[in-house]
Amino acid sequence: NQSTTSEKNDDGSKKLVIGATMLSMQNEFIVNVYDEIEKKAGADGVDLITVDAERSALKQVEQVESFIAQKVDAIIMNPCEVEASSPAVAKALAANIPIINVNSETSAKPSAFVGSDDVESGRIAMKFIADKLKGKGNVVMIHGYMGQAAQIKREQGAREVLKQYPGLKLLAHQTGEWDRAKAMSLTENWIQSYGSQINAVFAHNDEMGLGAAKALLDAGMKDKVIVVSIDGIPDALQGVKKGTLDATIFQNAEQQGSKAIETAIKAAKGEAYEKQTLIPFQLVTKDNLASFLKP
Amino acid sequence: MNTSFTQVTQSTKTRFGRLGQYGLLIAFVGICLILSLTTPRFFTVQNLMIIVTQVSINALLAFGVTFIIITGGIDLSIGSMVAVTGVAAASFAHPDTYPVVVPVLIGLLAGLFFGAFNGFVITRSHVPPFIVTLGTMTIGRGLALILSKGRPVSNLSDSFNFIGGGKILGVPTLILILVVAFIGCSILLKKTVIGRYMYAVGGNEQAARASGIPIGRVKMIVYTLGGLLAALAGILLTSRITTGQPNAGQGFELDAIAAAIIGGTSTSGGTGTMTGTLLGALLIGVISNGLDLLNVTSYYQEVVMGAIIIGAVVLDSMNRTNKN
Amino acid sequence: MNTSFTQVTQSTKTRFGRLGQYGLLIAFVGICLILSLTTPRFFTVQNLMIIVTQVSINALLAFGVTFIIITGGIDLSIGSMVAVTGVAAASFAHPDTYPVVVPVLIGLLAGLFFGAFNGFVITRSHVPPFIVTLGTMTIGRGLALILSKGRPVSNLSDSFNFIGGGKILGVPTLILILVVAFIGCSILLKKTVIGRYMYAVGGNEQAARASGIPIGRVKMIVYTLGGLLAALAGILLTSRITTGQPNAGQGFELDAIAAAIIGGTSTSGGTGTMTGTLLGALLIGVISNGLDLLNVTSYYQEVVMGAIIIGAVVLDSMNRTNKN
Amino acid sequence: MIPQPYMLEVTDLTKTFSGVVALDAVQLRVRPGEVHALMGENGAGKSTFMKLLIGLLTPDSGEILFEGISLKAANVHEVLKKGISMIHQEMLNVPELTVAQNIFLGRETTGGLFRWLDDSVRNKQAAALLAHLGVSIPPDARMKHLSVAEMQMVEIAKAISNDVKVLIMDEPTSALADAEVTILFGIIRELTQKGVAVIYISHKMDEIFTIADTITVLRDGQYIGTYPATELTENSLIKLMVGRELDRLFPESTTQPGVEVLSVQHLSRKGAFSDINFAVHAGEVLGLAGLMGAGRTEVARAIYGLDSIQSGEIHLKGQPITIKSPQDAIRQGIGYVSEDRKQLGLIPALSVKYNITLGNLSTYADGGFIRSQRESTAAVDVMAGLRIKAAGPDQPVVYLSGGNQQKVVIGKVLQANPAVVILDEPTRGIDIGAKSEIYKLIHELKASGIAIILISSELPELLGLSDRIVVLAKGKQTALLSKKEATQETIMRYAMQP
Ligand SMILES: Nc1ncnc2c1ncn2[C@@H]1O[C@H](COP(=O)(O)OP(=O)(O)OP(=O)(O)O)[C@@H](O)[C@H]1O
Ligand SMILES: Nc1ncnc2c1ncn2[C@@H]1O[C@H](COP(=O)(O)OP(=O)(O)OP(=O)(O)O)[C@@H](O)[C@H]1O
Ligand SMILES: [Mg+2]
Ligand SMILES: [Mg+2]
Repeated sequence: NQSTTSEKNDDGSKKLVIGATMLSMQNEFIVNVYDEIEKKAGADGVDLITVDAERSALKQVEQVESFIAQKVDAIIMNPCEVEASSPAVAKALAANIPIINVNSETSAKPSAFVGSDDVESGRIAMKFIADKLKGKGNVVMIHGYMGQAAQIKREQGAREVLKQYPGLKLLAHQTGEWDRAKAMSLTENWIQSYGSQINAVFAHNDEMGLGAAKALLDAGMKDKVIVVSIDGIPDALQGVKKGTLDATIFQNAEQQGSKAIETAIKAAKGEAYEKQTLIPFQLVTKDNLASFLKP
Repeated sequence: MNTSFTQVTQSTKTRFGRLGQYGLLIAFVGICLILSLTTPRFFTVQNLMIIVTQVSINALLAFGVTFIIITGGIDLSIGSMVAVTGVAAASFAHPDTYPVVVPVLIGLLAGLFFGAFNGFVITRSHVPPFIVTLGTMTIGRGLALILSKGRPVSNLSDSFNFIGGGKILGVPTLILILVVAFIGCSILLKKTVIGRYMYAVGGNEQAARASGIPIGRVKMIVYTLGGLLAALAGILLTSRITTGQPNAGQGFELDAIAAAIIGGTSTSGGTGTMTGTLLGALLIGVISNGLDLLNVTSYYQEVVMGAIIIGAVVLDSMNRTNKN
Repeated sequence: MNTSFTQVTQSTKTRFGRLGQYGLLIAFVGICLILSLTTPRFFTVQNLMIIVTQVSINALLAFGVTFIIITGGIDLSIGSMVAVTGVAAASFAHPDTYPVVVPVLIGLLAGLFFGAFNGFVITRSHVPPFIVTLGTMTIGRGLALILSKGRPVSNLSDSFNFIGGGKILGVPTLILILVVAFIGCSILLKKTVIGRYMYAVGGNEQAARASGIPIGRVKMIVYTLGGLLAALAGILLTSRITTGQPNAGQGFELDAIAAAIIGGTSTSGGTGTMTGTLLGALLIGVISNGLDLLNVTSYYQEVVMGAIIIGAVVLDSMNRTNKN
Repeated sequence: MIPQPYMLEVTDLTKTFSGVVALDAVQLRVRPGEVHALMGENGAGKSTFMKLLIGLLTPDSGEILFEGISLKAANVHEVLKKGISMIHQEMLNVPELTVAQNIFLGRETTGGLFRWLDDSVRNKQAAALLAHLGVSIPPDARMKHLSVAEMQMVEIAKAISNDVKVLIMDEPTSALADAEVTILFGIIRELTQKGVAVIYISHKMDEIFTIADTITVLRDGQYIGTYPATELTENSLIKLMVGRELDRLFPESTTQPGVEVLSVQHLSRKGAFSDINFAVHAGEVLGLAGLMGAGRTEVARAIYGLDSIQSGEIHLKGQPITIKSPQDAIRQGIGYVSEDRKQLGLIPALSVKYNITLGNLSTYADGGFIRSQRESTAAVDVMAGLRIKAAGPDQPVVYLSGGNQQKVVIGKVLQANPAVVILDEPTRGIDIGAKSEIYKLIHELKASGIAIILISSELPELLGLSDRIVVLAKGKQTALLSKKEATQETIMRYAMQP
């Protein structure tokens, strides 16, 4: 039963239609954000049309065009790219449809933004490493897919901190393409070439962090090397618990999702809404793990 | 003497042969019909325009790939070429720098060079095109990242952004360019000497050589054409998303090859038409659009998409074998 | 009457044909030598073991693809099969649930079914394998996501994680499995009737049919084998990274096909060896490891990787043509 | 002789291809131990008929009884197992496999504990078989390295290696010279003595009357009749086949050779031929004779630029020329009709029209754009001139019968207006009617002042058409004979010189 804009709610009010385009439904974190959006949408009787941009900005722009053609009441966009997803924002605004960016930004200013600053996550991660190593040591960095917004920003944050600590040396950095197996192989190779010189690993996401940790574990080096990564997916929380990961930077998917849909509904109804909701990243270590682990 | 032993007018045979083409058309029309009935938003001028716009970039790439596959080759590097040429063009498309022809020419030149390089290696060495273009696919991706330092190239001039994002008399430029490219490629393939040579080279390379056809030159031309069309796609994509993305175009090669093969181009070379390829690209586009409109969950979308494509081509080929 | 008119002794010719194989070996040894000289860490037992471990999953997939390409087919769905089978196996591999054979069997069964489905559609319809397996590639990805609800399936038992991550007498299990699979596949291809039929079907399908060879059955077998080997790879990958990832294996198909073709399997069918394929996979692995060891920047890694692969195969084929 | 019961009985077999009737209710009755010739023009439906018998094609209607049991639903595998095997006209082999592997394809031997393939046994058997056929082809050589004639011998070996009851031979000798044909006939007689029935298809009349006991004639897919060979003469048979009387096979030529067009001096190619010298004049037919593998084709390929030469010169109209590719050759006015039309002659998926115009396409184009009207007219003219039987100019050439395919290749070469034409086995697989047409054509070409180099393994043809004959043996030129000197005996003597 496909809804149309003319469908009515039980109470007779017009049923809202909201379109959501997500960066990638193959990414656990994004799926978590989306689940929250869907849950809330269902609860509020909103018709949600969801599409997966599969990490392609072009596809995302096209999807938003399609939303506009379908005359949705509001759009939630989880942008693939800072610049390349911007035309979508411009097009939605030109069609007078409110568009809410969730999780990451575009250079074009949307109606509202809900999310966190990826640069900040890079900073927190590298700061943690710097503190642990007392400002002195060798770090390797595993990038996400090169050229993608999250990779660029997380690297940027990490490098800012590295600059502040001249004692920290970036030994090597390569891409692990967000992939656990690739990061694992990469780390294995690094262990061959740098061995015990490596003091810390910073991975742009948890998947890769866990891959690096596995390689270090297999080489019997885990207790000598610090591994930090970003997202706070359940596996990573378990990793922190077991000590395979030293820290993960928790990004609150639930809050991002629920705030995004709340804002979108308000905007669709023409009510007042927050133009910007920043949900801070949180450092998760063994010490504060308990509050993040779901029962 | 009764020489007309083939009494039954055989022109029916050729007519039937061509009718084979229609199997796909029937599948295509069928899918459109089903979509029109299930969702009122499908059959609107606006949505149909959106579909064609969305299809256009894949179709341009698929045209290039059709030439190449007809000669018995393959090109996996087109996706990377989209990125390289897009980034190259974008670097010269900032506002108040160069007139808009400069980035366009630079993009096209980059594609020309890249395609010619593919052609050169393939004709000079005996390395299969699959490997050569897999290599240049990797090289191209690296070059796009190096050129852009791994960052999107943005802040492009309005006139550049108009090329792939504008409208002329209400019709998106992409559709206009698609139509022109389709006509151009069809004519090249069907009406010119070089087009005929492509079929000959793919149909039987040895015999083509013995018939005095310059095999090497034909191959150079098709790979260069592939590069040029990829560059065109790259420029249009960049203009449409107003950024040169170093990681753009990933997986485009498979979509383009799929469009060509769905459209009846044989992977073993020697057969294929631009109309078929266009139809193949439209089929993929319509299914993808329809699944979005029907709000099929993304995971199930993939399953349905795969199944429909296989189904459509099975239908098409059943049609063909029945007729023969 | 003197009837022995065939004057050229031809056995020398075949001997040269086999010598062609060594071109790739020379390229491979050359690259290893250069790496040994530039980085002392390359030629250590430990590093070589790591290379083989890293190569093993691609090699297993490439073995399957070699069978398929020899019959003149192609399989693009193996990467998706890695994901489906990995997720399926992982779902039954949580600690204290089933004994470790259960997830392994379930994974293999999933691969068997998937591969057989490919084979069935390809033999029953006249649809090119490229399209069929492109379709099942999409379907498979969707299934993996549906099965896992888009999330990695983790928390696997230690015994399951041992399969692809453990060591026996200091040798990683992956290496042992690779060796066994290599021997098995080589024997199947070279020493059995069904292996001979694969060459015949790919070499000239018409002739094979006229010789009474059951073409359909041969194709069913190779695609099923492809599925089984993909399942093995999927299980091993899942076990090595201790999670079933629904997005695992993307692009694996291209790597595997590349290994096979670099190793001398012709895309037009009828030729190829497991040794060549293994060498092809090792070549890719060594380059990738070497570039990491030399700490080449990622962007340049791609360029160098592409260039070396093309270079190695050019060298190989120059060698072959010289010999002929 | 007491008539034995029929081994194979075919009644009212009909086959249509997309509505076109290829075979219309044909009959065939074959007795054990007889050689039953199946005769008909190119495209009469002979190969189609045999493919129906062997199970490669499925009939629309009709009945096939083998030893009283219906074969209608049987597939190739079952038919082969029952003891019917076939030598295919189009030489179906797997190029990458060895000779022995091809011969025993589908019947591999396994041995040892694990029942692994054992090629050594088969290699020995293959060597014995080939020796029996009088050829010394190494059983472990790859099929792709063999010449056409050698491949043909392997096909024969393959067919007789099976324990056969019915052996179908579809133009087994089209690629063979007289010497091998003699051996083949010996083997056929051996087989028939053992009770094997042989269905024999050939366009060589003398062979038919040498070997056949019974003759069945097809015309345009229709069954004409079955006759004991002794009741027919060559002329009456031809009349049954083509439905009319034929003219003289070799018309008298009055054309006098003109100026020298092409000459080669000391032409050599390593491993193929050395020190070849001859000249051919306008309006002259120069024959190239030799045994199989003598290097005639290699000389032709080298002149045409398909192979490179190590030393020697080629002169065209007195001027030295270098030819690096067929493109150069065509530009210089040299045309080549290859003996291997499948590999080098045709683009199977393209239409008759497109194949014909391929070698000279730019003539029908302005600025790169093909003028389809001009092209069609030219193609239709060629088709009419050569009497090419096809559904029309747009029919894919792959569906033409073998003989008509050959005419398409000739048509392609001729419409490029060459000054010299090299015809390599131009009548291979061509029916008697078409053959006489091609001979007529050669005369017409002569008369129009074209120089012709004719390579043929059929000595009567060579003698009947050539003005002079060059004989090659093992890559060396052993004689250049004038028309008066040339007889079968002298040619054979020079051809077998060491
Ligand atoms: N697959 C096919 N599709 C369409 N037409 C076909 C096909 N195969 C054969 N034909 C047609 O059937 C007719 C009979 O062909 P066939 O090959 O049996 O002739 P033939 O008697 O063997 O001739 P030749 O002596 O030249 O070998 C021809 O007109 C041919 O064009
Ligand atoms: N492509 C090839 N590769 C290897 N050997 C070849 C090839 N072609 C021909 N030969 C060999 O070269 C020798 C000369 O063959 P060629 O075809 O020139 O002889 P020919 O005199 O034309 O005889 P015919 O045409 O009757 O076979 C043959 O023994 C053949 O085995
Ligand atoms: Mg025939
Ligand atoms: Mg010859």
